[in-house]
Amino acid sequence: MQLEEARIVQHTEVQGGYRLLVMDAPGIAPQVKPGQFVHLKVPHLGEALLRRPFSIFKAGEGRLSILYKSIGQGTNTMKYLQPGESLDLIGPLGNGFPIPAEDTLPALVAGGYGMAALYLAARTAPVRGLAFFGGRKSDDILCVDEFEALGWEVRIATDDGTRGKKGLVTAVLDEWIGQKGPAVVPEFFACGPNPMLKAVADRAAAGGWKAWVSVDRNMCCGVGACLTCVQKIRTPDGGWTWHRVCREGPVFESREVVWDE
Amino acid sequence: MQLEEARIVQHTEVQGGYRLLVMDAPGIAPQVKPGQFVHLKVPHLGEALLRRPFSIFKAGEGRLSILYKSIGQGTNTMKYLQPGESLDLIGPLGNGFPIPAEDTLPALVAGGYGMAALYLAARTAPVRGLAFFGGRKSDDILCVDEFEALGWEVRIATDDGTRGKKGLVTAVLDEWIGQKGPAVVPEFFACGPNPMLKAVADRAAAGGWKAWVSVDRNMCCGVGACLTCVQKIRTPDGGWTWHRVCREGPVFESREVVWDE
Amino acid sequence: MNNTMTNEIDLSVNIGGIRMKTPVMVASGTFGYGPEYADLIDFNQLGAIVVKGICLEGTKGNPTPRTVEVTSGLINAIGLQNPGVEGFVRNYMPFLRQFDVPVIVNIWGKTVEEYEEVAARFDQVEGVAGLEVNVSCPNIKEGRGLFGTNPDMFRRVLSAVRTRTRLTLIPKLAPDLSHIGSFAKAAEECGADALSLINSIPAMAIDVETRRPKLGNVTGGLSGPAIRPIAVKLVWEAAKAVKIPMIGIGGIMNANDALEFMIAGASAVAIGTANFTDPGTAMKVTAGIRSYMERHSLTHIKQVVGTVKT
Amino acid sequence: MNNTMTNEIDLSVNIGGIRMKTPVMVASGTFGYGPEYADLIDFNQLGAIVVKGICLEGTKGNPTPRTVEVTSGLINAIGLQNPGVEGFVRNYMPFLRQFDVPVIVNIWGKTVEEYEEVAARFDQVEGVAGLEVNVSCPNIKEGRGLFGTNPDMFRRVLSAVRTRTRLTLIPKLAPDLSHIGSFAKAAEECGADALSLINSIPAMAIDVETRRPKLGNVTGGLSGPAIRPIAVKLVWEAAKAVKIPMIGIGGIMNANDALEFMIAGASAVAIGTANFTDPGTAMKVTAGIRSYMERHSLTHIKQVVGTVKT
Ligand SMILES: Cc1cc2nc3c(=O)[nH]c(=O)nc-3n(C[C@H](O)[C@H](O)[C@H](O)COP(=O)(O)OP(=O)(O)OC[C@H]3O[C@@H](n4cnc5c(N)ncnc54)[C@H](O)[C@@H]3O)c2cc1C
Ligand SMILES: Cc1cc2nc3c(=O)[nH]c(=O)nc-3n(C[C@H](O)[C@H](O)[C@H](O)COP(=O)(O)OP(=O)(O)OC[C@H]3O[C@@H](n4cnc5c(N)ncnc54)[C@H](O)[C@@H]3O)c2cc1C
Ligand SMILES: Cc1cc2nc3c(=O)[nH]c(=O)nc-3n(C[C@H](O)[C@H](O)[C@H](O)COP(=O)(O)O)c2cc1C
Ligand SMILES: Cc1cc2nc3c(=O)[nH]c(=O)nc-3n(C[C@H](O)[C@H](O)[C@H](O)COP(=O)(O)O)c2cc1C
Ligand code: FES
Ligand code: FES
Repeated sequence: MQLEEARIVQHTEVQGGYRLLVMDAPGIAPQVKPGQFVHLKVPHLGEALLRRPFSIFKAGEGRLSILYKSIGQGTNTMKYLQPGESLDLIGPLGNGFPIPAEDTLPALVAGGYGMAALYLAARTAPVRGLAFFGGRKSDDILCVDEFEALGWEVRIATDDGTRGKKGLVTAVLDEWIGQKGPAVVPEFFACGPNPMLKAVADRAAAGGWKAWVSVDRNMCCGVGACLTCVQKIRTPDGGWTWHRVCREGPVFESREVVWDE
Repeated sequence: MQLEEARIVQHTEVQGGYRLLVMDAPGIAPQVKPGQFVHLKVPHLGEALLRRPFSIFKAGEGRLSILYKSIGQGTNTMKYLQPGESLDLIGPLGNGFPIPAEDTLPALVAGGYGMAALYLAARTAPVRGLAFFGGRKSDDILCVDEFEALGWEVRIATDDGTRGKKGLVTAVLDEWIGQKGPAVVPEFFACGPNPMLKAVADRAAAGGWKAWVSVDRNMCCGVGACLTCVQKIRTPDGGWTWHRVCREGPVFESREVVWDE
Repeated sequence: MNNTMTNEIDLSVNIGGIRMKTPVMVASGTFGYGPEYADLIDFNQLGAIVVKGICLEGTKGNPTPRTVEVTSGLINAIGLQNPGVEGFVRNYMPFLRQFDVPVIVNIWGKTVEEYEEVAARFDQVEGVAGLEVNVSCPNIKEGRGLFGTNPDMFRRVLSAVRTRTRLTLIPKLAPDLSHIGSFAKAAEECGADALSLINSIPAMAIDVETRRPKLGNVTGGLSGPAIRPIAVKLVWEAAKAVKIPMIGIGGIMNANDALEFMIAGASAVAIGTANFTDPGTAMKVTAGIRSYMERHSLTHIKQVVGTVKT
Repeated sequence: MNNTMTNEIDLSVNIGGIRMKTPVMVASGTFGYGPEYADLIDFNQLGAIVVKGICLEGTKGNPTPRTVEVTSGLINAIGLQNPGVEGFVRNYMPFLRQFDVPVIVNIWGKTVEEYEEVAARFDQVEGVAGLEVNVSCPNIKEGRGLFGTNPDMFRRVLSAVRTRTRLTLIPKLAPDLSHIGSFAKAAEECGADALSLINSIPAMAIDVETRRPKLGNVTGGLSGPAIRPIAVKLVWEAAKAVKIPMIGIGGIMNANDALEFMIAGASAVAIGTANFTDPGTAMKVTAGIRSYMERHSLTHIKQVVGTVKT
C-alpha cells in the first residue's frame, strides 16, 4: 500500500457512460492482487472531500486501469480528466480474491462494473470457467470479448433483455446450475450490487459450494482507520463482529457474511 | 438592473494576467452607464458562494465586456471560461460616473484595472482631456491606444519605471497640475485602489476642484440588500452615514467620502 | 377553499396564522427591505418576506469589513444596521404593501422594554403579518448572550413581547444551544405561534498574513451550505419538542435542501445566503418542491412535513 | 537545549507536559490506532498521535451507514466502536511504542466511574503520554448530553479522572456550548493540563427520496472545513478564559487553516477529516507553518500563538 501520484495515459469512453482510465503508477501496479482497489482523490471536486474507491481492472507494466461509471458528483467530475494530468491514489487496498481451489470450476458473477474487479481474477485463475454478466441493459455488459479471449465462457442477462437473456444474472446462473453435471463443483467469485451477492451466496449455500463476494460499501478513509465501511461477519461462537470492508475485505467468503443490511 | 444569462463570445488574454471577456448580453448592455458594474456568478466555483463584481469596460450592440485580472479563487477559475458558455450576470449595477461639467477639463486617473471603469466615461465625455494611468509595472498599463484613439492624452507612471515615469500615478498627475495654467479647471474621474482615490481627492480638495471616485469594496449581494459594502459618507450636519457602494456608489464625489478605513 | 382538485398540488401553508402560497420564504437580512430585489424577481411568488432586523431607534451597525466568504459559507457581522421602526415604516412599508405577500418584520432590542416597545409599535402597522423575534443575532452582545441562550431572559422577553402584540409571533432561536428542545418548548409556552431556526452560527476568520480578524467586528455568524446539516439536526430536535410550526433556515440552496428541512419537521423554509448567489433561488425551490411532490404523488405539502422515518 | 541557533526555526511545543516536535497532531477517530496509516506516512514527523476513543470493555458502535459526505464536510456516527482498554493495550500499544511520537489516548465512559476506571488503567500503561477525555461525542447519549454540556457533570467527571491519573489530562470540549469560556475555565479548575476543541458538531442529513436519515444512527457529528470558522471562534473564546494550552481542531486542511487556529490561541492543532483526503496533511501543514515563519522572520512557534490583533 502506498500513496502515488499517477499520470493519466489514456481516458476513453467504453460504452454507455462507462469509461476506462489508464494511469502510469509504477509504485502501485506491481503490487496488485486480483480484486484489490485504489482510493482515488478526484481533482477539482470543490466541496466534496472524500476519495472514491475503484476496483483495479488491469495492472501490469507499471500501469493501472480502472473502469468506472458516472453516477454522481465525483464520477461526473472524473469525466473531464485529461491524459497528462496527475491523480493522487492510495493503493493497492483490500485483501483481494483468493486463487480458486483445485478441482473446482471457477464461476465469475458480475453485476455492472463488477466485471472490473473480476478481470484480473479471470486472468490469473489456473482454470478457465464460466463468467455470468448481468446488467440493466446491453450498455452495462462490458468487455465480454476480453473475458472470452482469456478463455472464459460468458453468459449474459439484462433486465430489459437487450442483450442475452431477459432477467437477472441469477436466471442464467440458475440455468447453468440446473444443467451442469454433479461432478462439476463450482467456486463462485462475485462482484456487484449487494442483493446480487446475497443471491449468489444463497445458491452457494444451497449447493454446499464456496462463494467469494466482493462487498460494495461506502468508504471514507479506505485504509481501515475510520470504521465507516464495516460489515457484520460471523464469529465461531455464533455471534458476529464488524470487519472493515476496506481492510479485511472487500472479499469475504459468503458464509461468513451476515446479510442483514 | 436585471438577471441575465450572458453568452461568452470572446475570451482573450490582453497582457500580464489581464483578460478580456466579451459577452452577448442584449438585456443588460443597452442600459449601461459609464462606471457601472456587473455582478458575475463564476461557474464551477465549488465551495465559494458569492458573485464577483466587475466594472463594465465596454457596452454596445447587445454586448458587454469586462477586463479582469486573476488575483484569487474566482478570477483564477474564470480563466477557464470558454466562448459559448453562459454566465449568470446581474447588472447594470451602481450609479456610474456623471457627465463632466461644462467648462472643466476632464482628467481620468486609473490604477490597474481602474481604466476599465473609465473607458465608457472617456468615450461619452463631451470634451477630451487627459488620462493618467498608474500600475506596478508595464503589464498593468492597459489599452492606452484605445484611449488615445478616442482623443485622450495618456500619461503613465509605473512603480518600477518599466513604462512611463517611475513612481505613483500621482507623480505624473502632480507634474501636470504644476504645469497647467490656472484657467484649466480639472474635474477628476478616478478608479483604482482606495489609497490612490484618496490621493486624488486630496489634490482636488487642495485645488478646489471636483473629483469623482469609484470606490472598491468587497461585495456580497451587489444590489443593496446585505449592507456589506458600506462606505462612510458625510452628512450636511457634520456627521456621517453609511452609503452602500453597490447601490448609492460605487462613484462618490470625493468631498463626501470619509477616508478613515 | 373546497374547489381544489384532488390531483392538484397544494403548496399553501399556514404558519401560526399567516397564510402563505408556498412554504418558501426569504430570510431576514438577506433580502433587505424589499426594493433591492424588486427588479429581479416577482415578490408575489414568495411565501413571505422577512425584512432585516429592526430596533426602536435604528443603529449604524458594525465597522467594515462586514462579511467574509469562507469554505461553503459566509460569515457576516453587519451588526443589525437599520433605520428604526419609524424609518422602516415610513420608507419601506408603502412599497411592501403593494404586493400580495405576507411581510414579517424581524425585531430586536437591547432591553426587554425595547423589544416590547418595538412589538407594540408594529402591532399598529398595516401590512405587517408577523414578528420574527431575533434573540439570536451573533453580532450584538445583547442578541444572543443575553436573551438567546439564557433560559430565564429568553422567557421574559418572549412573554413581554407576547403581551404587546396580536401579530403572529415567531421567535428565532440561537443555533449554539446544546438543548434546543427546551428553548423551543419555552417559546411555545410563552405564546409563540411559530419558530424560526436557525440564525447564523458564531464564527471567526483570521487573515494569517496580517493576523487581523477578517471582520471589523472580530467575530460574526456563519451561514450558507456549511451549516445546513447542523440546522437540519436542530430543526429535527425542536420538532420533537413542540407542536407549533417551524421555519427551517440554514444553507438552503435548492429544493432538495429545503425538502430535507421539511421532512425533518419544518412547515416552511427561508432562503438566506443563497439569495446572494442567485436571487431567484426561492422560486426555483418552490418549483423543485412541486416537481418532487408530483414525482412522489403527493398533493399537499403537509404530506412532506415531519415525515422522516427514523 | 541551549544549542539552538537563533535563526533556526523551533516548532517544538509543550502541551501540558507532553513535548512535541511540531504542533501538528492527528485527531482522534481519524487515524485509527496507528497501523492503518503506517505504510503511508512517517509517524516520527507527527506532533502526537491521538487514537480513537477507548472505553473500559469496548463496544460495537453504531449501525451502518456510519458516515456521509456533505457540503465541505463529513457527518460521522461511528459510535465509538473500540476494542476496550485491554484489547487496545494488547493489540496496539506494542506497535505504537516503536515510534518516537507521543501517544495520547482518547477515553470515554458511560458513567463517572467508568471514566475513572479507564483513566486509572492507562495511568499504568507504558508509552501513553496523555489522556484526551472525550466528553463531547455527538454519537452516544452519554458523551455529550450528560457530561459535555451539563456544567455539574462536566466538573464531576473531570475531577474524578484527575484523581486517578498523573498523565497529561486533556478534556475535549463539546462545540455547541453558548458559553464555552465557562466550560474551559471549569476544566482548568478541575486540573486539566490542556484542552482539545472542537469535537464534531451535532448534525443530520436526510435522503429526501427515501425520507430516511442518511446515517444508521439518525444523527452524527459534522467535521471538515465547513466547521472551521465555528471552531476558530470557540478556540478564541476559550483562549480568553484559560491559561492552559489548547489544541485547535476543526476542518484544518492546510497550513493556513492551522495558523488561523494558532493565531487565535491554540498552541497545537490536530488534523482530522483531512487525513481521509490526504494522509500526508499533517506533514504538509508542518512544512507550511515552517515556511510561514521563515517568511515572517519568526523563530519560535510561540511567536504565533494567540497573536491575533483584535
Ligand atoms: C471496493 C469498491 C470498488 C469499487 N469499484 C468500482 C469500479 O470499479 N467501478 C465503478 O464505477 N465503481 C466502483 N465502485 C463504486 C464507486 O466507488 C462509486 O461509484 C463512487 O464512489 C461514486 O462516487 P460519486 O461521487 O460519483 O457518487 P456520489 O453518489 O455523489 O457520492 C457520494 C458519496 O457516496 C459514495 N458512494 C456512492 N456510491 C457508492 C458505491 N456504489 N460504493 C461506494 N461508495 C459509494 C462516494 O464515494 C461518496 O463518498 C467501487 C466501490 C467500492 C467500495
Ligand atoms: C465595483 C467594483 C468593480 C470592479 N471592477 C473590476 C474590474 O473591472 N476588473 C477587475 O479585475 N477587478 C475588478 N474588481 C475587483 C474584483 O471584484 C476582484 O478582483 C474579485 O472579486 C476577486 O475575486 P477572487 O475570487 O479572484 O479573489 P479572492 O481574493 O479569492 O476573493 C475572495 C472574496 O473577496 C472579494 N474580493 C477580493 N478582492 C476584491 C476587490 N478588489 N474588490 C472587491 N471584492 C474583492 C471577492 O469578491 C470574494 O468575495 C471590482 C470590484 C468592485 C467592487
Ligand atoms: C448578511 C446577513 C444578514 C443577516 N441579518 C439578519 C437579521 O437582521 N436578523 C436575523 O434574524 N437574521 C439575520 N441573518 C441570518 C439569516 O436570516 C439566516 O438565519 C442565516 O443566514 C442562516 O440561513 P442561510 O444559511 O440560508 O443564510 C442574516 C444573515 C446574513 C448572511
Ligand atoms: C470518523 C470520525 C471519527 C471520530 N472519532 C472520534 C473519537 O473517537 N473521539 C473523539 O474525541 N473525537 C472523534 N472524532 C472527532 C475528531 O477527532 C475531530 O474533533 C473532529 O472531526 C473535528 O476535526 P476535523 O474537522 O479536522 O475532522 C471523530 C471524527 C471523525 C470524522
Ligand atoms: S473506509 Fe475507513 S475503515 Fe474502511
Ligand atoms: S454588497 Fe450587499 S449592500 Fe452592497
